[in-house]
Amino acid sequence: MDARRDIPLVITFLVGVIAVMDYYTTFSAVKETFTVIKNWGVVLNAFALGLGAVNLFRVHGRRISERKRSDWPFSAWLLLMLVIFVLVGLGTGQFDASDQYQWIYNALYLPIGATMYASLCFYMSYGAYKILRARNLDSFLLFVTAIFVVLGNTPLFPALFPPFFHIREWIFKAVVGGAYRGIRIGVGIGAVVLGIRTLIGMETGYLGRR
Amino acid sequence: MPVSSDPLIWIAAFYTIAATSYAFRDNILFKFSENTYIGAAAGHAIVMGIKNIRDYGWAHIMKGEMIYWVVFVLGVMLYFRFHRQYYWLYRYPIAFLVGNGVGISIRAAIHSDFIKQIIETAKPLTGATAFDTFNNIIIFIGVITALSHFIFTYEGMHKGTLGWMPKVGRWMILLALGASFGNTIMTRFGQYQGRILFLLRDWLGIVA
Amino acid sequence: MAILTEGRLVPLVAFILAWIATYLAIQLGKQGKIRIRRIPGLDAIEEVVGRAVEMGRPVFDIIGMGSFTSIYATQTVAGLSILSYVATLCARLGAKLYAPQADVGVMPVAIELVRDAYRSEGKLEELDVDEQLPYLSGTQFAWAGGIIGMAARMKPAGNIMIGPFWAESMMFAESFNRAGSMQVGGTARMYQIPFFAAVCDYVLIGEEIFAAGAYVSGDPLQIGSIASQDWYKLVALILGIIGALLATANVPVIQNLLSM
Amino acid sequence: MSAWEKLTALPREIVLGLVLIAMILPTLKPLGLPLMVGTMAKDWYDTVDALPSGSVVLFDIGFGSGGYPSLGPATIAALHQMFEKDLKIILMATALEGSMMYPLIMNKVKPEENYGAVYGEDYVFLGYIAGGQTAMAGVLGDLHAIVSTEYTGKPIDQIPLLKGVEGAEDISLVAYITTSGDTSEGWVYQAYSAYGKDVVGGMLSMMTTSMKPYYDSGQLKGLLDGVKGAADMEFLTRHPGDAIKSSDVLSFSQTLVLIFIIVGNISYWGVKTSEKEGR
Repeated sequence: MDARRDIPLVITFLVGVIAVMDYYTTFSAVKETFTVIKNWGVVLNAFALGLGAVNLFRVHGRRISERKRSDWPFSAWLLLMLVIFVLVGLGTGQFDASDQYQWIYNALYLPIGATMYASLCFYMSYGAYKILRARNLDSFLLFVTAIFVVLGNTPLFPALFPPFFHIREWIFKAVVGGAYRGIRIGVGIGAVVLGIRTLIGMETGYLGRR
Repeated sequence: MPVSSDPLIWIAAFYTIAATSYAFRDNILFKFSENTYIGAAAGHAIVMGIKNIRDYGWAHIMKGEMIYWVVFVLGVMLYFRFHRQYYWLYRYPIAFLVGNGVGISIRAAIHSDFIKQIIETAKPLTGATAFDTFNNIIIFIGVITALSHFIFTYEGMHKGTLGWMPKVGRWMILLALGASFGNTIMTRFGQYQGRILFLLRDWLGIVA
Repeated sequence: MAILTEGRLVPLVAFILAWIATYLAIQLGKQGKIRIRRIPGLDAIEEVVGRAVEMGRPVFDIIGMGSFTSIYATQTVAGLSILSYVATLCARLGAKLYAPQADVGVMPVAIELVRDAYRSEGKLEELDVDEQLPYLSGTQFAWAGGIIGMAARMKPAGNIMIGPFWAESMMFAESFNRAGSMQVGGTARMYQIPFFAAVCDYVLIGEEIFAAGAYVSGDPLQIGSIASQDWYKLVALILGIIGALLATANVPVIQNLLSM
Repeated sequence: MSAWEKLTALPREIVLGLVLIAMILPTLKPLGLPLMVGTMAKDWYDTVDALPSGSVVLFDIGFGSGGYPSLGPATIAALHQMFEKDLKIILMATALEGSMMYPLIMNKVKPEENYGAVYGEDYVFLGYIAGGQTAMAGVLGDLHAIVSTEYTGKPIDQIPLLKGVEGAEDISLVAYITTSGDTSEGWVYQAYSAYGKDVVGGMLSMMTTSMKPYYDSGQLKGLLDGVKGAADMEFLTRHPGDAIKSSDVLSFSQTLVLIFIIVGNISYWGVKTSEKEGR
C-alpha cells in the first residue's frame, strides 16, 4: 500500500460511504460517527481558507523581491491589504463582529466586490449592440424567448400592456419548466456518477500532481 | 441632502468608480482596485477561517474532546501542499474533504434530481382547463426531448424514427436558455443599479 | 427497528444500481464495447481550423480557468481533450494555434498534450510552447485582459472555448467577435451556456462537451461514465413517458412506486 | 461604410455612456410604475404567511458583496415579513462574506425598534460556518453538537431561543438567499431531501431557471427571482425599498438593451441582404 496514494483513496471512500449510509440507514453508530465527520469537515474547511493567502504570499512575495515586473508595487499593496484585514480582524479579538473590521470591510472590500461583477452590465449592453445577432436557428430560438422575458422583466412594458407579464410567466412555467427539468436530471446523474467514480478511486484529479 | 463627509463613503465611492472603469478601458485605477480586492478577500478568508477553527474545533478541545486534535493535525497537513518533498501529506485532509463533500451531495442528488423529477414527469397530462392540459403537454415534451438530446451512446436515439426527439430537444433547450439569458441581463442591471443608488444617494446626496 | 430510513427505499436502490452501472460501464468502455456518437459540434471545430488555414490567421483554444482540484475538473479534462484534438488538426492542416493558460496545475498537461499532437503529426519543430501556450494570470480579470489584448493584436480566424467558464466569457466573446473570429463555445456551467449560445457560431450545450471530449480522446473512463449516465437518462425517459401515459389513464402506478 | 453598418458604428464610450444615463435618469426622477407580482415570490410570501407565530425559521445569508445590490433588499423584505409574523429566526451564513452582510441588513430591518424583538429570544445569528453543505447538514442534524457560540462569541447554551432547538425536527421552515448554485442545491439536498423540510430560496435571476425544476417538483415552496423577486417581496410586505426603486432603472436600461439588440440585428441582416444583392 502506497501511503502517498492509496491511503488518501481509502479515506475518501470511507468518509464518503459513511455520509451515504447516514442518509439511508438508521444505525446510531453511523449517525454518531457522521456527526463527528461533519464537525471535522467544518474545521478542515476553515483550515483550507488560508491556502489562498499562502499562495498569494508565494507569488507576490517573489514579484516584490525580484522587482522584474514594473507592477510589483501592486503586489506590495495587495499583501498590505491582506495583512491589514488579518491584523484588524484578529487584533480586536472579535473577528468579523468588531466595528473596526466592519469599517474596513465596508470601505475597501464591499464596494469593489459589489461593483466588479455588476459592471458586466456594460459588457452586456455593448455586446447587445455589437454581437447579439440572430445569426442561425440556434440563436434565433434563444432570442425569441430572451426578448419576451426581457419585455416581461422590464416593469415598463407590462405597465403598458399587461400580457407581456403573463407571457413571461408562461415561458417560465411551460418552456423553462420542461427543458430545464430534462437538463436537471442530466446534471444530477452526471454529478452522481462523477461522485461514485471519485469514491471508488477512478477519478483522482483532486490528489494533484502524481 | 449634502454630499457625504464620511471618509468611508468617499473611499467606497472611489473604489466603485475604479472597479467600473474597466468596462470602458483597462487602466491603472482598475488594477489598483483589483489588487485591493484580492488582498482583502484573502485576508478576510483567514480571519473567518481562524474564527471557525476557534469556534468549531478549539471549543471541542476545551471541552475535553481530545479526538479533535486529529483534525488540527489534518488541518496543518493541508499546508504541506507547498512543500517540495512532503507535498503528498496534504492529500490526507483533501481526501477527507472530498469524500465528505461528494458523499453528502450525491446521496441526496439521486432523490432530488432524479427520482423526484421522474415523479413530477409521471403525472397526468390532462389538467383542470384546456390551457393547463396544453401546458402539461409542452412541459412533458420539453422534459422528454431535452433528456433525449443528452443521450450519446445509443445510436437509435438520433437516427430513424426517434431522430426527431433530440432535434426538438435542442430547440426546447435553446428556448429555455433564452429565458435564462433574459434573466441574466436583469441580474447585471439589477446589480449595478445598487451601485448607482450608492453613488447618487449615499455619496453625492442627490436623491433621497 | 427498521434499518432503512423511511421513504428512502427507491433512492437507495437507484443509488446502488448507479454504483454498479458506473463500474460496469467503465469496464465495458475498457473493452471497447461502447460506441459514442460524434456530435455536430466537432464539425464546427474542424470548420474553424479550416477557415484559419484559408485565411492564414491563427486559432485560439481557451480551456478556461479551471483546475484539477475543483469540482469543475471534469470540464477542464473535456477542454483538454478538445485542445489535443484542435492541436492535431492545426498541426496537420497548418494553422497556428494559441492556447493561453490560467492554471499552473493544468498548464503542464496542456503543454504535453499539444506537444504530443504536433509530434504525432511530425510537426514538432513548428511548435513554440512559450509563445503559443503562455501563462497569463490566475486572476480572473487579469487573465481576461491578457486574452483580450492577444485577440486584438492577432485577429485570429477562430476561437474555441470549451471548459468551465465564468463571467469572463462575455469579455472573450465580445473581443473575438470584434477581431472577426468564428467562435465555438461550450461549457457545462449552466449559468454561462445561454451566453455562449447567444454569441457563438456554434454552441456545445452542457454535457455535449463531455461527449465531445470522450469521443476525440477515446478514453474508456470518460466513455464509460457517459454510457452509465445514458442508461439512467433512458430509464428516466421511459419511466417518464410510461408514467405520464398511465397517470393520464388514471393509473398513477409509477408515481406511487417511486415514492416508496 | 454602408448605411447598415453605420447603425452599429457608435464608439464604445458613447454606447456605455448611454447605458449610464439610462440608469442615472430614473434614479433621479422615479416613475413609480405599477408592479405585477410573480407567482414564485407570492408562493414564498404565502408559505411564510401560513406559519403559526412562534415557529422557528432557519435563515441562511448565502451571499456577500457580489450579491448585495440585488439580494440585500430581498433579504430585508423577507425578514420584515418574518418579524411581523412573530417567527423565531435563526440566522446563519454559508457565504464567507455573509456575516458582513448581517449588520448591513439588520440596520435596515431594525427588529428591536420596529417589532420589539429581542436578540437571543426572537432571533439569533450564528455567524459564518465553513463547509457549505457540511455546515447545512451539521446545523440540521444536531445543532448543539456543532455550534458552540453565536456570532459575537456568546455560548449558545445562554441563548434562550436555541434551548428548544436541537435540529431539523424543531425547525418549521428553511429559507436561504444566495449567489451560489452549490448553496442553492445544497439546501434542497440537505433540508428537503434529507429531512423533508419546507424550503424557500432566493437567488440571482441568472440562477432561477436552473433552480426552477426544484420549485416545480415542490422541493422549493417559493422562489425569489433576484431583483424582481426582491421588488415583489417589498411590494407584498409593504416595505418598499431599494428593489422597487430599481424597477424604474430596469425599465430604462433594459429598454435600451432591447433597442440595441433590434438595431444591431437590423444592421446585421441589412448588411447580409445587401451583400447578397451585390453579388
